[in-house]
This record gives sequence, C-alpha cells and structure tokens, in this order.
Amino acid sequence: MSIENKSFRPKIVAFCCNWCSYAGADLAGSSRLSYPADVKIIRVPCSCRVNPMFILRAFEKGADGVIMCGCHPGDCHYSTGNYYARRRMTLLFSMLDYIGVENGRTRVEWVSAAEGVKFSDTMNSFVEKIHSLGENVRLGDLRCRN
Amino acid sequence: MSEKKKQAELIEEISGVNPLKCMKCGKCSATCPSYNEMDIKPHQFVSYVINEDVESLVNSESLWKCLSCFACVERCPRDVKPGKLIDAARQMVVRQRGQAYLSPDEIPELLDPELPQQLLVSAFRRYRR
Amino acid sequence: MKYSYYPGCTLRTKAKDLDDYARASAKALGFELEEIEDWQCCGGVYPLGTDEIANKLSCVRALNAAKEKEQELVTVCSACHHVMKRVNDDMRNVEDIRTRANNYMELDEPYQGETEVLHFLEVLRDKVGFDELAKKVVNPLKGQKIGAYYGCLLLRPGKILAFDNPENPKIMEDFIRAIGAEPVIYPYRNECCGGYISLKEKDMAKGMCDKITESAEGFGADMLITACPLCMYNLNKSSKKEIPVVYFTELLAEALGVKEACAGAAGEDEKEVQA
Amino acid sequence: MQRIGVFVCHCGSNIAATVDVSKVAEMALMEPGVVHAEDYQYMCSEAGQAKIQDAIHEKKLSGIVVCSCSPRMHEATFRKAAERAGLNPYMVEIANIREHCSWIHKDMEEATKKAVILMRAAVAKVNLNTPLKPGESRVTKRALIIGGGIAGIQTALDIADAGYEVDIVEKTPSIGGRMSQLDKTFPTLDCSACILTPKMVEASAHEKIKIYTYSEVEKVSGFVGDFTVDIRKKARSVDMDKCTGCGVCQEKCPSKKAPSEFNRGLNNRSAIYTPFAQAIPNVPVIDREACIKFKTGKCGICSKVCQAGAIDYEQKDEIITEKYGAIVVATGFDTINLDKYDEYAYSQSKDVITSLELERVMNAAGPTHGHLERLSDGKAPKEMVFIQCVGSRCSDDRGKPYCSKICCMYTAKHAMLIRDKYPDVNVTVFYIDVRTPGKNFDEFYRRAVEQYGVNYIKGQVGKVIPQPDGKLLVQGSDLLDNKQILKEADMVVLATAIEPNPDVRKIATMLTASIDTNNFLTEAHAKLRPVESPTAGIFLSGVCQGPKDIPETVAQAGAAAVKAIGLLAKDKLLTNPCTAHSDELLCNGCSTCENVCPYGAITYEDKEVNDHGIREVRRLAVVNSALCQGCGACTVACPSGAMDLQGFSNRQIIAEVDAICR
Amino acid sequence: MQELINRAKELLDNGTVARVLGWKAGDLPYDPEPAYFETAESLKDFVYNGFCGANLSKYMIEASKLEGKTLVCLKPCDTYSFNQLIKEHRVDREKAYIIGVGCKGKLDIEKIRNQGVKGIESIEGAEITDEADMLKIQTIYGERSVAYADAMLERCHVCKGKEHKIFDEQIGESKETKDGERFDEVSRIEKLSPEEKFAFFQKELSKCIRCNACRNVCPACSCRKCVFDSNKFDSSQKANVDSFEEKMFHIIRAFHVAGRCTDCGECSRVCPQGIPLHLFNRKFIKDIDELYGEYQAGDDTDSKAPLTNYTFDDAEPSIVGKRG
Repeated sequence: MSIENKSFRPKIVAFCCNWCSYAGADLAGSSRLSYPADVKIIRVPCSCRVNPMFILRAFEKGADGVIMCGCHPGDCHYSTGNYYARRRMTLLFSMLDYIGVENGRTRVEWVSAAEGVKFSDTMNSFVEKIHSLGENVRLGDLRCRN
Repeated sequence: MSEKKKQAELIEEISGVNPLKCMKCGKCSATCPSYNEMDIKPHQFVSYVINEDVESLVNSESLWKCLSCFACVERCPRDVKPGKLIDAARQMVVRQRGQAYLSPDEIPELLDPELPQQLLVSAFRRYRR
Repeated sequence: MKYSYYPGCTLRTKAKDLDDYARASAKALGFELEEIEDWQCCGGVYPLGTDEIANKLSCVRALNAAKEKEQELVTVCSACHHVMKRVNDDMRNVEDIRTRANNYMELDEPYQGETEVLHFLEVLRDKVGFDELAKKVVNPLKGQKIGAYYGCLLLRPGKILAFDNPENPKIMEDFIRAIGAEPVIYPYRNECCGGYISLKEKDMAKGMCDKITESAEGFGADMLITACPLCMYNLNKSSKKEIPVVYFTELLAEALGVKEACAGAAGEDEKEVQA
Repeated sequence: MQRIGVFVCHCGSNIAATVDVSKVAEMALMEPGVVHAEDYQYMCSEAGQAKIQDAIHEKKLSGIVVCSCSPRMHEATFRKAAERAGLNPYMVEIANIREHCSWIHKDMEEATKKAVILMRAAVAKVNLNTPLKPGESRVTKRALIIGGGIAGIQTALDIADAGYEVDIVEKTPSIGGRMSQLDKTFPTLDCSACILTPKMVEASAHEKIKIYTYSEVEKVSGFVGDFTVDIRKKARSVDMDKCTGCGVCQEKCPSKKAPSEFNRGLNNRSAIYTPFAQAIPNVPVIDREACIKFKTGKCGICSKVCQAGAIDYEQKDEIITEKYGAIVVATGFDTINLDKYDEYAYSQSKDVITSLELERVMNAAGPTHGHLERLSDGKAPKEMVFIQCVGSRCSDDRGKPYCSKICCMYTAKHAMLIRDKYPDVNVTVFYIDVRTPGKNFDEFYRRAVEQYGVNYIKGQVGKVIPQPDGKLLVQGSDLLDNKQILKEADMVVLATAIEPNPDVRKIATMLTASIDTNNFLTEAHAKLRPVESPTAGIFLSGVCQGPKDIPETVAQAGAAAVKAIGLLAKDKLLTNPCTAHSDELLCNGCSTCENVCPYGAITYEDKEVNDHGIREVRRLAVVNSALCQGCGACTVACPSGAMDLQGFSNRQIIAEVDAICR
Repeated sequence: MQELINRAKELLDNGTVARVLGWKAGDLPYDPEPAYFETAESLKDFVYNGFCGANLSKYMIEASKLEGKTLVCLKPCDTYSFNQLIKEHRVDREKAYIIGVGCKGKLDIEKIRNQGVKGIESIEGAEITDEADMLKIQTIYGERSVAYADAMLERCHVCKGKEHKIFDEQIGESKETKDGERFDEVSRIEKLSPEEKFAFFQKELSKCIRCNACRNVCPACSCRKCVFDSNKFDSSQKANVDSFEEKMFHIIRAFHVAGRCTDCGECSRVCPQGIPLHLFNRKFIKDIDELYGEYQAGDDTDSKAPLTNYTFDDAEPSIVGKRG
C-alpha cells in the first residue's frame, strides 16, 4: 500500500469488544487481510466499557486517531451495551467536533465476528483518513499556557 | 465497462431497483393486468437486467402495455418492484429524441370530445419526452 | 376549517362537476376549500425515475403554497392525489430529490414535506367523520346498491399513499354507507381500468373495464362511483356494460341536498367555456 | 512491583517468519517489572507450558505475558498452566502478535515494532493485574419449562427421567400445544393425537413433573443456578381437586358463542370449556369474558349441574413463587396475521383458509367432523388450490424474511391426504421452490406428485378473486410455461408463515435472553451452542429458536434437556471473576449504574461507611457478582469512577493506552 | 423579602424547620452569599435581591444529613437542580421545606462594571419587589444608572421559565426575562470552521486557572470525590502540570454532567476568569435534544436520563460528520 511509504506514521488506538470486533480482527488476521501496522488493538469486554476518558487520554498521549468497534446494534453479547456506547460516542464526537478537533480522528464501526473483511477495510480507510488529516496537534494542545 | 453493463447499471440507477433481490416467485407476472399483451413478461424484466440485455427491453412492446397500475409494486415480496424497471426502460427510450411511441400527427384521430385532459397529459408523460 | 385546494387541470374542464360538487358539499359540511393560486398541472403521472426532478416541481410549488398558509392540501382527482402524495413523500424522505428540488425552487425556507396531503375522502373520514357526515345527510340514498371503484392511483403504493388497505379498502364503502346507500364489495374494485392506455390500445382498456363492470354487476351493484376522471372516461367509454358511473362527489352533493344548486352553476360554466 | 515473565511464541513460522521474536523478548526485559523473557517454538505445547511453569518457580514470577496467538485461542490454556504452577490464573495476559500482527504484516521490521508495542501494552496491564477468584453459587435442582407443547413436554420428560424436579408453565388450559391441533404428521402420516397424547399422559403422571396450566410466568429474578420465578396461576373458576372431568357443565352451559381457540375460531365453544377432548388436565376453565354469570351475575347453571361442587366463581389469580436452577423456553409459534395479504381474499372469503385451519377441518374432532367441505356453504370442493410462501421469504415489511421450513412438507401431506380420501378432488399447488431436505422428505413430496397426481405449478399467485357464484378465481403465474393462469377453485389454502409466539418478547425481557429481529430467541452460538441462550442458565427448545418440524423439535428438546441436566447435576457453579465492583468511599448512590445494568446485578443498600474517620450511613451500589456478566456499562455511567471492572479496570486500560501511545 | 423573612420566622418558631438556607448580605452590596440561619434573630442578616444568583440546591446534599428540616429558598431555575438531585438520591425531599421564591432575573456585577461603573457604594432597584427597569447605583464618583436587563446574567436572558418545578409554597412574583434563544451561541460556534472553533476554545480554555470554582458550585458535580481527585484513572504522573486532566478537564466535566446538567448557569457565573463554561454543557443539551428528543434535566424526578437510555434506531456516531 502506498501510504506505508510515507514518513508520517500515525498512532492509532482501536478499542474492540471481545465478542464481535476482536473476533472480527482475529478473522481478518487468519484470512491474512492486511491493514497498516499503525493500528493497535485494545481488547475490552464490550463497547460500553469504553470510557470517553480513555479516548481523550489516548489523544492527549499523542494518538492521531481513535476508533471503537463493537457488535452491531441488536447483536451485543450483553444485549444493550452497544446502544449505550453509541449514544456516548455520538455525544463525545460531537463535542470534539465542536471544539474544532477534526471529526475524522474518531470513528465508531460495528464489526461482527464474521466480518474480517470489513475489519480490515475499516482499518485501511481509517488509517488513510488519519494520513490525510496529519498529526494530531489540537487535542494535545487544547489549553495553551503562556 | 462494456456498453451492455453500462446500460444495465443505468436502468438500475434510474429505477432505484436492485434486481438481485428477486427470488423469481413470479408474483408480479401473476398480478399484471397487461400480462397477455406483453412480449417480455414483468418477471422477465428482472432477469433481462441481471443478464445485461437492456437492448431487448428497450425494444420491447411491453413498455407501452404497462399501465403503471403499481399492482406488481404493491405485491412484490422482495422489494424488487418490476414496474419501476419497466418505467425506467421506457424513460430510456423517450429520453432519446425521435423514439417516442406517440407521434404528434397521430394524435388528432385518437381524440374524442369526452376525453379528459388527464388522459392526454399522462399519455404524453408516458410516451414522449 | 380551511384547506388549501388543488383541483388539477381535468377538474377545470371535463370534470368540472367533480369539482363543483366537491366545493358545494364542502360548504354544506362546514369546511372551505381555498384554491391554491396559480397552480400548475401535476403531470398526471408520478415520474418513477429516481433522477426526475423538473417534473415534480409543480407539485412542490403547490405543497409549499399550502405550507406557507399552514394548511393541509386537499385534492379530489385520484391522479393529482397520487402524484402529490408521492412527491411529498420524496420531499420528506429522499434526500437527493429534496436537495435538488429545493435548489431549483430557491425558496426562503426549504420545503421538506411539511404539508399534509389529504384526499377529499380522507377529509370526510378523518376530519369530518363518516358518522358526522351521516348526520348531515338530508336525502339518504336509500335502497341504492353502489359499487366503489377505487382503481390504482388512490391505493398504491400502499405504504406511501397510506390511504387505505390497498388490497381490501373500505373508505368508499364507509362513505356509501354514510350517505344512506348500500355498498357492494366486488374483487375488481382495486384493479386497473387501463388508464392512459385507452388512448392507443382501446381493446386492452376495454378488456379491463369489462372485467370490472361485470364483476360489479355480478355482485349486484346498480351504479359505480369513482374519484377519477380517467377511470370515469374509461368505464363509460370502454365497457360493454352500461352500468352508470358517477363521481362520488355527485352523490355526496345529492345526499347533502346541494346538488341542484350547483348543477345549474355547472351548466352555466359549461356554456361559458363553449362560448 | 510485579515480577513479570514474558514468553514469546514463534508459532512455528506463523509468527517468527514476520516478527523477530528474540528481539521482542530482548525488548521485554527493558520494561518495568519484567524479570524474565524468552522465546520458544510453540508456547502452547507441553514443553512450552513447562517453560512458563519453570520460570514461575525459578524466578518467583507474579505475572505472565504470553506473546502469541489470539487470547480467544489459548488464553485459557496459559491461565491453566499458570494455575498449575501456583500462580493466580488472572495474572496472565496475552499479547496477540499473530492474528493482529504477524499474519497481516509483511515487513519484518514493522511487524516487530508493532509486536513490541503490543507486548508493552500487555506488560503495562499485567503490572496492574490483581489475583482474581471466581465466586461460587449454588444450584437449585429444579428446572422450569415455559410452554407445554411437544417441545416443552419432551424436555420436561427427559429432565425428569434424569431424576430432577421439573415444572411446566403453560398459558392455555391444557398442555399439548400446536401439535395437538394437527391431524396427521409427515412424513409417516401417523395421527398426531395418537403419538402426542401418550406423552402428555406420561408428563402429567410423572412424579417429578408438576404442570401449571392456565398459568404464566410473571417475574424472573436471580441468575443461573438460582432463579426465582413468580408464576401467575390464572383463576380457572373450577377447583382442580374436586372436578371429575365429567363434562356436564360444558354440555349445559348456555353461552356457546365464544370462538374456539383450539379450532382456530372456525367454530364456537361454551364459556366453560376444555379446549379439546384429550386435554390435560381434564379440568375445564371458565372464560370470564364469555360467561353470563360473570357478565350479568345471573345464570350459575354450571355450578348447579356440577355434582362435585367444583365450580368456584370466587376463585382468584394465585401467584406461586418457586426457585429454579435452569429455565427452558419452549414457547413455540403461531401463524402470522394475514391482514396485510388481502390480495388472497382471506378476510373476504370463508373458503380461503390457512393450512392450520385445514388441519382442523381435516380432523375428526374439528368443526366439520373431518369432512372436507367449504366453510361458506358446506359443499364438497372439487378444485383445491394451495398457495405456498404466504408471508414467508418476504423482505418487505408485510411478511417474514425467513423460510418457515415446514410448509412444503405439510402441503404435500395435505395434498396427498385429500387425494387419497377424495380422489375426485383436484389439487393444485402454486410453489416458488419445493424445499424438502430431511430423511424421507423428498420421497414424500414426490409421492404426492407421482402417486397422487397433485398438480404442482411453479409460480406465485397474484390475486384470489371471489366470484359472484361463490367460486374463487385464482390468478397466478406458471413460470415454466411462461403463462398467466386463471384457475377456478372451490377452496384455497394458504401456507401461512409462522412466527414466534408473540409472548416471547416479554418472556425474553424477563429472562434477559436476547432475541433476533424476527423475535426468535438467539442461541449462544449458531453452530456450536444451538440450544443455549447467551444468558447463562437459559435453554431453548423448539420453534422459539427458529422454524422446525416435529422431529427436529423433539431432537432439540432432548438436547436442551441434556444441557439443563448438565447444569442441574452440579452442586456449585464458579462465576466469572471479571465483574464490576463499587468503591464504597467513592459511590454517590445515584443509581446511574443501576439504570444501565442489563442483568439487574446492581442494587442499593444503606450501609455504614468509615470515610477517613467520618462514620455515616450511605446509600451505596452493591454488585451481585453472580449476576454481573462483566460488560462494563456501569463503569462508564458512574460519574465518580466508583464503579470499576475487575480484569479490565480503568487503570489497566489507561495503562494500555499509554503504552501504545508512548 | 420581608414576607419571606416573616414566613421563615414563623416556620422556625413553630418548629416546622430547624434552619433556614438562604442568603446573607456580604461586605459589598453585590455579593450576598449562601448562609444558614438557625434563629429568628439571625434572620436580620437575610437578604434576597437581584444579586442572589447562587443556586442553593447543592447545599441541600449536606443539609439532608442534618437533624430536622431545612427551609430552602429556590428560584424557579434552581428547582430543576433540586429535582435532579432527588432523582440521583443525593437529597432527601423529606428533609427540605422548599419555598419557591420569585425571580425577576439575576444580576451580574461584571456586566455592570463593564459599563464603566466603578467604586460602587450602593445599588437601588435590585430588590425583588422593585418595579423599576433601571438600577440606580451610587458610586464614589456619583450616581450612575444601568438598565436592569443590561445587567442580567446570561442565563436569565434565556430563562427556562417562571415555574417552580418543586416547592412547598411560593412567595413572590416572577418576571419573564427571556429575550434570547438558548442555543443561539452554540449554533453560531457550530457553524465556524474547525480552525475558528479551535481558536475560540483554545483562547477561552487557556484562561482557566483550575481553581475548581465551577466544579464546586455545580449541582451536578456533586460526587463525594471527583474523578480528578482520585487515582482511579491516572496511573502515575499526578503532579504534572501538563497532565491529562489539565487539558481535558472541562470536556470531561461536561461529559460527566451530560444528561444531568439542568443548564443552571452557575459554572459561568462563578468563573473568575469569565470563561463561558455553559457553552460546553449547552452543546450536549442541544445534541441530546436534537438526536434523542427534547430532554430537560430536572423537569421531573423519575424519567430516564438520555445517557442511560437508548432506542434501537438511535443515530450512529457518524452523524457528527454528516451534520457538517
């Protein structure tokens, strides 16, 4: 892939729920569907375990993009977790957009355990997006102190 | 992309129909009041598009026999709605100048004093650009 | 109660009586039909192509005019009703059409399907109420066995028109009951009369109309009612049976006792037009 | 500080071909807390596990990171290995450097860099791991079956035969379910009642089985092994102990206008009734909506004629609370409402019926005493048309997107039975596909065509048109002939789609068992755990999980029983230790967490706390760790951060984030 | 005011309440502060005027633990906070005797100062009973006058209404003060380019001195221990000036109160740096209203909060990009 050659290597954190998306990532792996190594996955039991503070923390520590993957709405292993996660992330992303952080740096994607292809496609397109946005400076620099 | 494929895609785009959803149950043809007048039957429209044979469709008599009564649209269990495909094929014909099914000089003899405007207007819409 | 009213071109000319009776009945029932200014023809058929915009604009104009007056929009003609409801549905739910139509229209505030479109029969059912209507009937049409002929345009596609159950409607039957007559239910009441096809394919239309009238007579109907000038034309012109076909508004006016009054007026208008 | 050992697996060449495993091990030694690192060919092999165990002993390790395949693969393996060496199994974390690294990257340098980062994240997490201990909970050795059809009866018999107590809760006045309404069964054509009734009797006579008919599950609390269930026994108005089942009351009851549910409303029953002759229990109920005594206060005839004095107009609903270790859902199905399919004239003509109604028409105990006749005028039909897939395989919102599975076979059965009994009746079947996978199934269908001359036409019907003379005109497609055909028929039978019993939504909510978009209960795994719900302790039997015929239903009922027995056979259950818990000193008692918990695992208690010397009583969240499944919804909802999840704590996840972004 | 004092005396005397929670005069005419009054005599210091902006609901968390009932004076907007605290089980309704006090808009001394009024000695027209539209201000430089409306807090210009959502009795009339739209400023910012938005918030947030005044006054920020003070989320670098919480404090705070914030406006009122903190909370409120249906926290005590609720067809997070 062409972007692999560029000098900017983004830091990307992917939160994946254990039941669907982490398994989807495993399937992408066992199907040898490649995506850039910039993506590092953190396993959480459910998308509803992802605290907005984790995402802000990642940005503050220099992440250039954060993506959260969970079971499709209606398929949550815990029945309702992703519904709460959906609201939380929608509001958080909207707030980040509101303070001027580029919207493309955050994403939520529902990936089932069967969707290895979707997982790798999602990661490829997300990394591409982060490449187009470049390094994340804003969240690391929200409060500029004199 | 081949010309045939382009035509098939165009007809799908105009109609907004995904012919692959069809399960070939034939309910459209079972429903159609114009069935006997049609050379290509409603259910066949779907497979013609899948097989990229739009050429046959635009030359088909069926285009001018469909009443747009929406019975097939209403009853299609798979959300395919062949009536929309037929209309799209008709659009493809009438959008090409000179291919109208109704020519101006034949109109006077078709008229009668009781004929409502609505009939003329809708026939024009169907038959001509 | 005031409604915006879209008569449509046929009601201006050949189906003047459909219009006159509707207005007279509305008055008798205590609501007013305010004709939209400078309306344009709806085109008679709904353009199915997803890329058709221009052909829908005349409807959008009428719909927007009603919106600006904060009124619901009433139609009587089946074809106008069909086109109007479907265009309105596009403006509500199809983003692409909504955006493009609004780009053409250049309105102060974009039109997004806010107007509620009602068929005259829906006004009778949902606003006036058939029970209320029955109370206002002065000449109940006792003993008449009437078949409702719905045709296609009022009913289908059922989800968008949301007029009645498209396979087993009852609004016209309820109407017939309300004006004191007896409805005759027959299976072809929602089958097509042939529509515009009668212009060139007279035989086809004839076959279809015969089925309808035979079925209606077979189940005992003495008369058919319709809301559509084209259905009326086809059924009168193409069927071998001679069962009378009238507009539902005519029977309504008759039942409400306002028929005579407007019959005269209609006659005069006719003369003017001819003159 | 932890003493962490890092073990990097080559997985043959699966990992080692793209990741420099020795480099990963080398880098690991530079991480805080890491005192040991090595790489090995196959960590999951016995030799590999021995390496881990040796290192635990020799280096006194307190935490382990295995850089290997997905934790979904071997986390359990490594945890067990650690446990055998005396380490708490939850002190083991996996860095997934195969599926998430070596298999998807080609460049060695890049893959190695990523593997190092994944290793660091795992080390950072283990540094904050704490030993966790699974809790224990007891198992009540009794099972509840919801639904008394063939699925519920079979499951109950199997569990009871294994020696456990079973209660069946059935909503209607009798057990038996849909199968009791059927006339004959495919593919053997034996009489349904003849094979079902003995099972019903066996269930009612079984000393381990208790049957609650005319009863519904009202409330479920608790969790696997220890459910508490409230059962509403609706007032029968007849004393079950006194009634002798003589039937005089039904005979004398003057109110005979209530539509018979058992006969699908095709005829009427009395207000006091048993649904059918072989009903179990053979004790009638009074339908209070139809009963003259209940409507007007007058009448009371049944009470007068009952010699046993069993009639009790004062009877009230009763709530029974019982404990269960396992719950089996066997709620079955119904046919869909045909209001949206009026093109088939079901509501316009009495001679258009559903297949289930035809079962009743064909049955000797049915409304026509088993004579095939038109319900409009009682005439014998000459032409019968069957329409397949009515409401099945519909992707619009009128019907169901799935295949109802049983219709092809029962239609062949009906066609065959009619042709056999009434050879002068012509039978036509409009079909889209004939689907007959199953032992002796296709042979059965072919017999209908070849031996019995049933006319199968490929094509759907567009409209059924009632004629003034009472006949039905069927307008359909013949796709093979490419014709539209008009066929005159005397009766039309609709193979109506089946759907899960509408009550299942309510029941699933009570059980916190998930259901799919079609209201079928979801299985824990579509292939490997087909009779278990994802909710522990809930098992699925019969059509509530998906369309099935009788043999499949009975097989699944047995399988559900085995799973339930497996649970009941245990004395104690170990619970998942990765559960939420609340820090008492931080908890506000605000109930936010309680509102998002899908398991009802959080309750509130007034508790005395000692907050740095201040003693006060506070309202505090308490997590029932046996109920908590560890999703973590509460941890994010909690504004003060009091709620945290063991094994996936806030600090652990943040440590991983920091390690990745370092 | 006198009516209020008289009634308070009465309730203290007859033992209905054990104390009164209100405001007492400060050193300056414009800085009354929340105070408890336990005796009839002490009520001589009680004031209630245009400068009594402080929302007393939060004090009821502690007051709920005291013996006996506390009489608390709540303005219409304060009652939303009180309801929300009931919903979260933080206050005890039984321990409160609520007098819904009338309000004709509360004053912002900064707005008066910004009109060039300095050296204030006394202010006339701020009493709740005053009908005057103008404030008469005696300064060491002479008398000045300022229109009441021009001196009002931002929140009063977008007042939620005159209705007390919860009370035992009401004293005093309230006046309609709303002359603006609550979400106008949020909408304006939403329409800016990302660069402009960022510049705006960077400038505002850079003023923050982390004095925690906003957190301390906020009735929704009522945690026993704030996450920013516990070690639950931070691994090690607690004292780092550039630490996580420093930068994200206001965003996280706003998220923690999202769906619970009643938009009482106290955060902005007390901010010594004049940061318009309500713009964060209001953004969440606006999004919640638009995406999940109108919701006013504190409208009642039993509805499900938007973040502990869901529907099957909620908007996807990608809607943020699509809305543009």
